[in-house]
Amino acid sequence: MTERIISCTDALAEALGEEMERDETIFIIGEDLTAHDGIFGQFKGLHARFPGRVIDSPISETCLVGAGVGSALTGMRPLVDLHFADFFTTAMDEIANQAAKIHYMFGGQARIPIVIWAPDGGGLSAAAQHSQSLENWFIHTPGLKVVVPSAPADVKGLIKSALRDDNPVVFFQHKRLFAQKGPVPEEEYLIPLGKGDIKRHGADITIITYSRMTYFCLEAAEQLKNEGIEAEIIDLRTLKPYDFDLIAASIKKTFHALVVHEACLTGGFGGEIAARIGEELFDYLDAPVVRIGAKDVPVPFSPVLERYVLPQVEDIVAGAKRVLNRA
Amino acid sequence: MTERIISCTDALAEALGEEMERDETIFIIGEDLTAHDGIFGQFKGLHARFPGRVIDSPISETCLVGAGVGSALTGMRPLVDLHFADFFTTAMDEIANQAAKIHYMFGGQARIPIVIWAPDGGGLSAAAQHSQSLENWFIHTPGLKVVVPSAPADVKGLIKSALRDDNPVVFFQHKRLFAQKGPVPEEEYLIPLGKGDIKRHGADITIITYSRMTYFCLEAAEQLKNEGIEAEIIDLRTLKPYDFDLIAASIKKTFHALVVHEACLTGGFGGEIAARIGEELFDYLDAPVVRIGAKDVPVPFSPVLERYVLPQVEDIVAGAKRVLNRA
Amino acid sequence: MKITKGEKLALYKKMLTVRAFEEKAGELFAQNLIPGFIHLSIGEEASSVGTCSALRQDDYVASTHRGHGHLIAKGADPKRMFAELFGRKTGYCKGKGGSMHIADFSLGILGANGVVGGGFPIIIGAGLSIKLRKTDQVGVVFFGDGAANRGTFHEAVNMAAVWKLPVVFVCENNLYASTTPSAYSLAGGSVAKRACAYGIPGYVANGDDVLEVRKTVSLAVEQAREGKGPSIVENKTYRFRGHFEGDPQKYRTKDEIEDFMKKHDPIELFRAVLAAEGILSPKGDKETRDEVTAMIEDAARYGQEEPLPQPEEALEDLYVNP
Amino acid sequence: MKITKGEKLALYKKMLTVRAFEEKAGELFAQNLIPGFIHLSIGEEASSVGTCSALRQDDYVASTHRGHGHLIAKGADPKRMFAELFGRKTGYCKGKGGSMHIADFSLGILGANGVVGGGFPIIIGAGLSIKLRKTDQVGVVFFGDGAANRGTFHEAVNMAAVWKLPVVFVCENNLYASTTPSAYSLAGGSVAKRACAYGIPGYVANGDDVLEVRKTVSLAVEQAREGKGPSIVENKTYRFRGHFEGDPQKYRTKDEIEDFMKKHDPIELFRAVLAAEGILSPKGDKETRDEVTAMIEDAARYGQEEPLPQPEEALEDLYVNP
Ligand SMILES: Cc1ncc(C[n+]2csc(CCOP(=O)(O)OP(=O)(O)O)c2C)c(N)n1
Ligand SMILES: Cc1ncc(C[n+]2csc(CCOP(=O)(O)OP(=O)(O)O)c2C)c(N)n1
Ligand SMILES: [Mg+2]
Ligand SMILES: [Mg+2]
Repeated sequence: MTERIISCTDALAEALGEEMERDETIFIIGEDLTAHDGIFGQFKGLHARFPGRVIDSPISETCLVGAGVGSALTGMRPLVDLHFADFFTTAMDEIANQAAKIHYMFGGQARIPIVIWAPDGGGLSAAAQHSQSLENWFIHTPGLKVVVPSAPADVKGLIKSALRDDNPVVFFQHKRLFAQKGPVPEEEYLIPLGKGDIKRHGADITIITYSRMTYFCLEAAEQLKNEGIEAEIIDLRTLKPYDFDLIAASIKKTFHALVVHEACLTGGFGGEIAARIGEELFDYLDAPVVRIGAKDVPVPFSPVLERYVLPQVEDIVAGAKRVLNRA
Repeated sequence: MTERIISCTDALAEALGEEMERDETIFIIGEDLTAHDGIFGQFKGLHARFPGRVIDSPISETCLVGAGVGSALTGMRPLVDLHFADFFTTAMDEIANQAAKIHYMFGGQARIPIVIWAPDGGGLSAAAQHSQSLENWFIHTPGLKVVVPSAPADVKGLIKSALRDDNPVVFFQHKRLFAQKGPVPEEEYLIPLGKGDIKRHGADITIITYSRMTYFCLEAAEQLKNEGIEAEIIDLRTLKPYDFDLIAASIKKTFHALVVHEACLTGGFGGEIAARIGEELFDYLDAPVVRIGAKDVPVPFSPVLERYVLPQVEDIVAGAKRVLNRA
Repeated sequence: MKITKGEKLALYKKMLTVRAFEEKAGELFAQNLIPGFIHLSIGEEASSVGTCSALRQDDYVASTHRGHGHLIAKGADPKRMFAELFGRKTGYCKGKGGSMHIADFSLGILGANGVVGGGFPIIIGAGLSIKLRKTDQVGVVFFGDGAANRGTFHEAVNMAAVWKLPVVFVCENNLYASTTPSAYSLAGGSVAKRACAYGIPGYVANGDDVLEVRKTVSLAVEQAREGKGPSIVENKTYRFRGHFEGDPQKYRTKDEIEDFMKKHDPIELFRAVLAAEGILSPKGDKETRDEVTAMIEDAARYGQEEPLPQPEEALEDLYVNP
Repeated sequence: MKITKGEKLALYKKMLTVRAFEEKAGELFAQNLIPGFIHLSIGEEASSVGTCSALRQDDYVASTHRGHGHLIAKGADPKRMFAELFGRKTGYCKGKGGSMHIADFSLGILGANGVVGGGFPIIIGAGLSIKLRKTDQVGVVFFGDGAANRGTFHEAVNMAAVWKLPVVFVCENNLYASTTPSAYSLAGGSVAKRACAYGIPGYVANGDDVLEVRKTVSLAVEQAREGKGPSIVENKTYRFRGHFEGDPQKYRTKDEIEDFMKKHDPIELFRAVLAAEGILSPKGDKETRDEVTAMIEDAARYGQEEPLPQPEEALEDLYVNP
């Protein structure tokens, strides 16, 4: 495979270009897409290359998402750009009561091949209404799939699978990862939804994470290594369905587990993972599973406060040591 | 205390009447309230007794909830009736981005004493869009409080505390519990938010639950008793904040825990509880914590399907035995 | 849109079919044989039948909680509808949907909807899809006077106008949203008039006159089909039954209901027209009614006798190609 | 609403203050001294200042992401605003809010809002509260041409009309919503005209003329205060800066911007009026400008020098009386 080092933004645009070339029912719709190729430049060149298939919407997110659903029901494959994940709040009915339920509720008659794409996460001093990580709302809504890639290569392989999937997929990219670079094959490839990826091998503790926290965990692993601890880092990549087999196989080797996400702790997806580990791998655990998430407050504006609220590398290091009882 | 046997509906109306009498800034707003005293008769007599303070709204849930927030910010104490919990989807921005964040985001300047009240849950063949249990969305949103009473007496004591609280409170009553009767003191009393209640004492296993599942667990406990198992049943009553101390004290006695809720399993609040038990009470557990929730599909219409999807007494019995290894 | 005698009789029969279906459903519901809750459109048959008669089979319809009439008018099979109402495996949705969630995608019926105003965004998507696929289909969304106050109405009408979508917004103004009179909650007093905000046409039709509905909707549909953009049609009508079966209806008087039933029954009004035009004889009428009744009795029996799904089938249909 | 010379000069000074505040904020942002992102209203000062000059201190205002002007015009303290922009402990929100989330409840400022259209429901609540408390306050919600396409606009205007709330909807139509021209996305072409859908008045004002804005809003406010219900005011204006600081602005030409800056600068236009009326001499103008500049420099310095919050303070203010 020929690889280049490119950013998540470029990986996304490349994959979308390939898919739009391949399948002319795919189109992109959202606010402010054509003037600047999306507010993060994430759709670079697509408007020029596929005239009429990148569509600017009025500020009407409710209907925007619903229009995606309606177009998916009638033969198209929309990617809806939601601007910021925080604006999912304006379209939860269209996502949770319509997109997620239509296939089931109508007894399997309808397909809803829609990707709802949104930047999420904090770290940009964008404050409470532009910094959220809401993935667990969608994981907790049967009928949806949820994807949260961290590496540029994963972005490419996963967005293609998401676009080819006949089910509604919520696709989050962390805002702080758009500029993140990494090796990305030039060739066509798909990464199946639901498969995690071991981003670092290690025998002492399994760290289960996703999205931007993957990089934080990798940094933490380097620090832990200095103390003789080898962490295995699982980047789940897809959260619904998620790769519990990969988690189980790793824990059966390390006997220790730490779960890390940026979403606030209480009621978050970490609870699901930790609970299931506890339930299914109880006998393999040498220590309680520890969870790390943001503190249970809205994300504050001031950098000093925001840093304190969101999980940091040192929190992950401390968490791992807590699991391993070396604190 | 003088007690009568009354229904959850009557307990609610009684409490609201007392509070509206006491505090004239309280008002009730929602759709279809005045003609039939609320679609479940839950506001019996209030419209007649407090003219102008029970207000019918156009079908505009987004603005309805937002109007509640705006009125709370400017000196009133609204109770917003959302008709069905499923319609929270139309007002998530007002709840999660406004009500939950305003106090924090503005540095503590504003109070938002609002109660958002909604019937939730299944069991009425009301199908996918009228049967959901969405509590974990709100638990996972810092800034809200979440209340889910099961007993009529709890309804009365908790709605009063909710109305007197200066923070946004999401108050769910299970539709199948409106007619549920129980002893309710006539006198004034408050039940503090955040305190659970042991609805049955037992030494063998702690069953943590809430809302309608409390009754299912009580029934399951009777069956378990026949097999010599004494279950302790904790009705959390409030989910945010929730009474982990009560859970911990019980588990330190029983060494076994089962978590039961009606919401679908994956990503639900059960994960939070089980994860935290695993994390903080690891050494007290003789067996893995088991969770029981609805199967991960939308709630189907046909009674035979709905029954299969929602947790039943026999599932709870089986779950308890699984924990106790007697299956 | 010209109309033949045969077509008129077909409209009449369709209206009778809707009425018979719903009367039967109401009867079965009252006997506790149908689970959940149902909303009947009795009294509004001219709106559903007139509207759908202006559509082609490949046109799309997004329906509401009060959707039986829309479905039957668009061609849905009463047998499979009854099977669904009874929660049977051979129902339209395999028993997963029930009255508020029936769809037939093969007929362009994008589904009833339990969420008031939930159909607006869906029809915008259908309209967009038509435009992108460059077909000459049209999409119609049915909605009530109450639904016109939801934000989705506004977002959808604006989007349809901005993109000149082939969409028609058909309001069935039956004067009430559940217990709430539209006189109370509909500022401006008219749904059709709201078109003025978006620079698109808004038409009012006597929603008890099936031919007027058909004519008005046809106009709007033609405009849409020709690429001239969306419009609003408001069919003024009245529902004879409660909001849902079992509704105590304290929000209106018996007199009011009886008055409307006497003067505004769309079936009776159309029968009189057909009789006056010499198209329908008392005998022909009786024959048609008997035929419809028999068909609906048959459909109801079918629905009731079909097998229930197996419990485990509840786990199917979550995902396409799981 | 009569206006004295002194009041005119005060309006002029307020507009200068808004301008100076935002120019300074833009400068500090460009130097990477202010975190996050900021949206400036330079060019729209006549709208914010004219509108708020028609209000009493106890009236309510719900603002937007582009809110600095609204806040200053309603009386907010530039020092505490700068402290907030710098994320300091003594900022309006203790550093928790930033530019998009400044409020001063003691002045009736119910907050800027990071959600476009998020202010509509809030002002409805304020209006309802006024009505229930039986005071004669008024609520104003500022919103953009883009926000007029959100469902919350529709629900709010309808509710305000249904309940005859003392609310004024003040649109600042600056021709763009971020990169999107309102000519593209605003069906019907006019926000004020949308009032026709609800049977309430809609007024258009030259949003670059502070006196016309003040006069028009005053009319609407008076009507609201007298219990005659809500109305819409559309201030036609233009923003001179990008949507946010750093915006590449490929959606419009330099020429267009320069043309507007030359012909539509509300401060320059008002200065000319005041000069022509003999109220403002070049010397008086210079003195006022110097005074404002010094005050803003001072405020910016204050903001920058105030202490940061302690990290743990992030855990405070989650609940009232936790
Ligand atoms: C978003 C939403 N809000 C409220 C309801 C409850 N509800 C169901 S039907 C109805 C009244 C609808 O009135 P209208 O739109 O006029 O239609 P009609 O019932 O008169 O046909 C209400 C309030 C709902 N299903 N969805
Ligand atoms: C619900 C929502 N959608 C999208 C955005 C992103 N956004 C912020 S400002 C803006 C444009 C707003 O335009 P307009 O209402 O005209 O106000 P202006 O910026 O012109 O003052 C957009 C799309 C948002 N903050 N909230
Ligand atoms: Mg109606
Ligand atoms: Mg604008």
